[in-house]
Amino acid sequence: MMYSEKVLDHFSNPRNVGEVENANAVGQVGNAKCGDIMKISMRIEDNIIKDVKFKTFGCGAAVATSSMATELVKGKSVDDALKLTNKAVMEALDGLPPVKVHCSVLAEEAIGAAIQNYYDNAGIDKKVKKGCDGCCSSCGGHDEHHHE
Amino acid sequence: MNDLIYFDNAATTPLAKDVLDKMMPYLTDNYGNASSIYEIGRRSRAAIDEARDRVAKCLGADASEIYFTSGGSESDNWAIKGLCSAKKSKGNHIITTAIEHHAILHTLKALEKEGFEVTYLPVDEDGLISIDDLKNAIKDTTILITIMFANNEIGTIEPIEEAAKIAKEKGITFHTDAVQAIGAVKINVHEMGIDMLSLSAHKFNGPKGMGALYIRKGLRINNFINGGAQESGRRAGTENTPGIVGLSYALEKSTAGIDEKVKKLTALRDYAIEEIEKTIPYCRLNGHRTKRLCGNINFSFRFIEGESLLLMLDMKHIAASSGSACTSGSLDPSHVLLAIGLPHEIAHGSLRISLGVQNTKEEIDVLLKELPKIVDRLRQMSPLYEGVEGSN
Amino acid sequence: MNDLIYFDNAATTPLAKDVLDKMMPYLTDNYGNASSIYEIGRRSRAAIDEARDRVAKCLGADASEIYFTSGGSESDNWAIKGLCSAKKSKGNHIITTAIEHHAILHTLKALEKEGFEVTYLPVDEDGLISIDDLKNAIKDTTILITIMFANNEIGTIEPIEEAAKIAKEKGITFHTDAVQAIGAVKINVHEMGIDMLSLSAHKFNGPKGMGALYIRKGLRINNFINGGAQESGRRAGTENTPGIVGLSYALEKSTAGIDEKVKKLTALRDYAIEEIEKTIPYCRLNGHRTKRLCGNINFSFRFIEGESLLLMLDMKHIAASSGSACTSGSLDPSHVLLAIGLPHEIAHGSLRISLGVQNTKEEIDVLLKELPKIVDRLRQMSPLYEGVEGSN
Ligand SMILES: Cc1ncc(COP(=O)(O)O)c(C=O)c1O
Ligand SMILES: Cc1ncc(COP(=O)(O)O)c(C=O)c1O
Ligand code: FES
Ligand code: FES
Repeated sequence: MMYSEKVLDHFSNPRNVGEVENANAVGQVGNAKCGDIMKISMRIEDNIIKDVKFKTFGCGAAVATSSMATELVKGKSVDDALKLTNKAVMEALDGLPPVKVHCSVLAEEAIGAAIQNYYDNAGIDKKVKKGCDGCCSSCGGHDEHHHE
Repeated sequence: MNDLIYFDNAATTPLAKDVLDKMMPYLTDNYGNASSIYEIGRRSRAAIDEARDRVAKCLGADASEIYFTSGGSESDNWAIKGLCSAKKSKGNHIITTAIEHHAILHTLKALEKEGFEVTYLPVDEDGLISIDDLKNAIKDTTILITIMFANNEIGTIEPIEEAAKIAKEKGITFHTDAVQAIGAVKINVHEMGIDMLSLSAHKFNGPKGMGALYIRKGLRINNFINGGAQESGRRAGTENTPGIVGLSYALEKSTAGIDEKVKKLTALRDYAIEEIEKTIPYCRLNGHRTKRLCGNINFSFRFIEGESLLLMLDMKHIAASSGSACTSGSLDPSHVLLAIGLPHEIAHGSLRISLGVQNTKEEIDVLLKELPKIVDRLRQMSPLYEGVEGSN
Repeated sequence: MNDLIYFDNAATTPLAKDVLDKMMPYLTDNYGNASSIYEIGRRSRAAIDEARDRVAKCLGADASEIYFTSGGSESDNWAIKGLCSAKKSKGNHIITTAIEHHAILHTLKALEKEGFEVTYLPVDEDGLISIDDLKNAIKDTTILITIMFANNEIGTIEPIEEAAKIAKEKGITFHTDAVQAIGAVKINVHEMGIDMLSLSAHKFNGPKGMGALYIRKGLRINNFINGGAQESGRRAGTENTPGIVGLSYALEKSTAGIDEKVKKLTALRDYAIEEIEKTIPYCRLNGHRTKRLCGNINFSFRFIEGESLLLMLDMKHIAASSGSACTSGSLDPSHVLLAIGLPHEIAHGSLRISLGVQNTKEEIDVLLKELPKIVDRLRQMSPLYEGVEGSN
């Protein structure tokens, strides 16, 4: 298993670690049983993601995808952020080993979960549809991914 | 490279310089096929004969009981499949432990598909089997008991002599995977009543791709690799003369130096364990505190994940491994850590430091300086750590 | 040593100096376990990935179709046992030839005991199978056809492409033992429609104890050595990184240099054959005269016995081998020579000269000078020679 230089860079110097103060969008996905938990917090103003931070319990790829995903959505509109796919995160990291694909799915899901939380808080009646379609077939699949 | 601190000697060890020197003639001028009749062939034959004597002496066996293989995995596969297919008319039951290496477990899984029945003895929280459990597991149909000498992840040393004795009383063949124990525990196969023993050269500063299987005289097991008449007709394939020579010298060296090594590594190990327990909160030593390989240190650190820990250590030029099976490309936590009762999320956050003869106290001190910082950094990043005492 | 004339390149070859140089870093500093996550582990992983690409390119395969093993014998055992156990619900019939290497024949004998049925195709006096025989041997229950690419004793090259085509038409898996053909015959597994192919590194100036099995993408065979997740989970055991690297460079070298080698060795071979036929009466060239390995010369000399011949050559520092199975510790004459129709007493008196890239015309000339004298000397000692024309 080999990580790209980009993955190692985002792992060793993760961007946006921590928690956004006065967050109005918080999402956590995964569970400790399958080895990954990702928590994303955001401050959304005027439909723009003003700030975003993450906390992750997971492998090198999980940390790197969290870091990259937060970079990619920071300053974007909510709608653009929802268009972020795990593939885009992987590409931005110059790829991931096959068994680590699901870590990028988790990042996509965590963003989605945070935005759902924002909709719910703001009383917006929208459902975010995000997540795994059994894409990587290495992590036990859907059922393991528990959305909060 | 020079400043690398290598703490993964349970995964593999550097080939000893003097062992390589002994191999060099057979990697260059003495390339003859050991089965050939002419001079350079006879020279290889003589080297292999001597190597077999050397290995036998180190294990307390006869030379005719030593068979060279391509490694620990082949030895394990051969011992188990060879015995079971030879004895299947006598019974179909095998006893093993829940914490064996995959070379044993996956081999047994394959046999289960063919109709063999396997009992996996549980272990206690320290990773020890119970002799009573073993006794109770024996049936009329039991043909093989295979118990590892020492565990590769948590270092626990099993009561092999007692287990072998029980097997002998019941007339059941006893095999042990001693891949991790060689050079760390004194082993005499005849005195201990062991029927088959697997070893792998690269675990004791010998060459990769070389192993051996000891098969007690008179024990009939089926061949695994069929073909030419090498290894008394029991293991085919042109002999890897340099590998065989290398294995034999590495084994000689590691058994001759065992007292010194055990003394040195036990001291280093216990120093490291004590310091880690003192400086890092929410940690758990995995494996038995004293019945443990002299070179093995295995900790779980709560709230963090093993792979991240390894990568951060790597950035400090410290090579270690995770207790988890991450290395095998699998996302499941280690079956060994689950077997000693760790919950999944803790099993994910384990670190194995395995010492070798070449390690020093200075290297341990570097680890003791870096590890607490890294664990803390990862905990600060972990959503699981929030709200725990000492967290921000 | 320097004056040794080594003519037994079909038994084994010297490890090429530049191949050993490529292996050295992995025998010294780069000892990391390829499954480990840290730097020296990743370096081994990268070396293995590159080696796999290199091997795949030489064979016309994809990298994902190449699996490293401990040698030709393991590759043969794995291919056959793995395929047969995976397909046994589809049928139990296997087709092979009477002249396969023991790694194939003894493996099939073991399967026969388990209820598989094997057809051994006969060969003609040159050692060639007949494609019609092959067609006629196919049954509804045939699951595997395994035919060696070139014979190790008499050098005959079989019609592999045609045989593979027939197998494909019938939907039967086709395996070839190409241990002797590598570096002497151009092979492209995809173009030739080969499903599995075995090779062994020490036959083409690579390291001993290293082989590979090509398994066509999509072909499912059972694992042979169960355990860790190495080799995409299909062949367990800590990777022999130096061996893998060595195999790959040796293969690259021997396939890149194939035209030159074939040209050179064919000329040497035909020169030697012609001279021997001219100077030694009562001799017979074994194997096909043109469909034969460029490095293979195999003669039977009537009235004499092979081992004596080899010992006398050895005294002249010429290393060669007998066509007979003396090397395997058995006294039976070679099954290959019997299969081409030689009577027992002639089959006993055979000599195999197998040339390698390093051999020269000067060396052949030494042989051509010594051989007639030795043959004559042995004949003068032979009771069978009495009364034969030219005898004293
Ligand atoms: C045709 C053939 N197949 C298989 C083998 C076995 O290869 P190895 O001895 O390297 O296992 C050999 C050589 O011994 C051979 O010549
Ligand atoms: C306990 C144990 N058994 C078997 C093996 C397999 O040995 P190898 O990888 O050399 O085939 C190992 C190491 O990988 C081990 O630690
Ligand atoms: S978080 Fe465990 S594999 Fe990525
Ligand atoms: S993310 Fe892997 S199957 Fe869902």
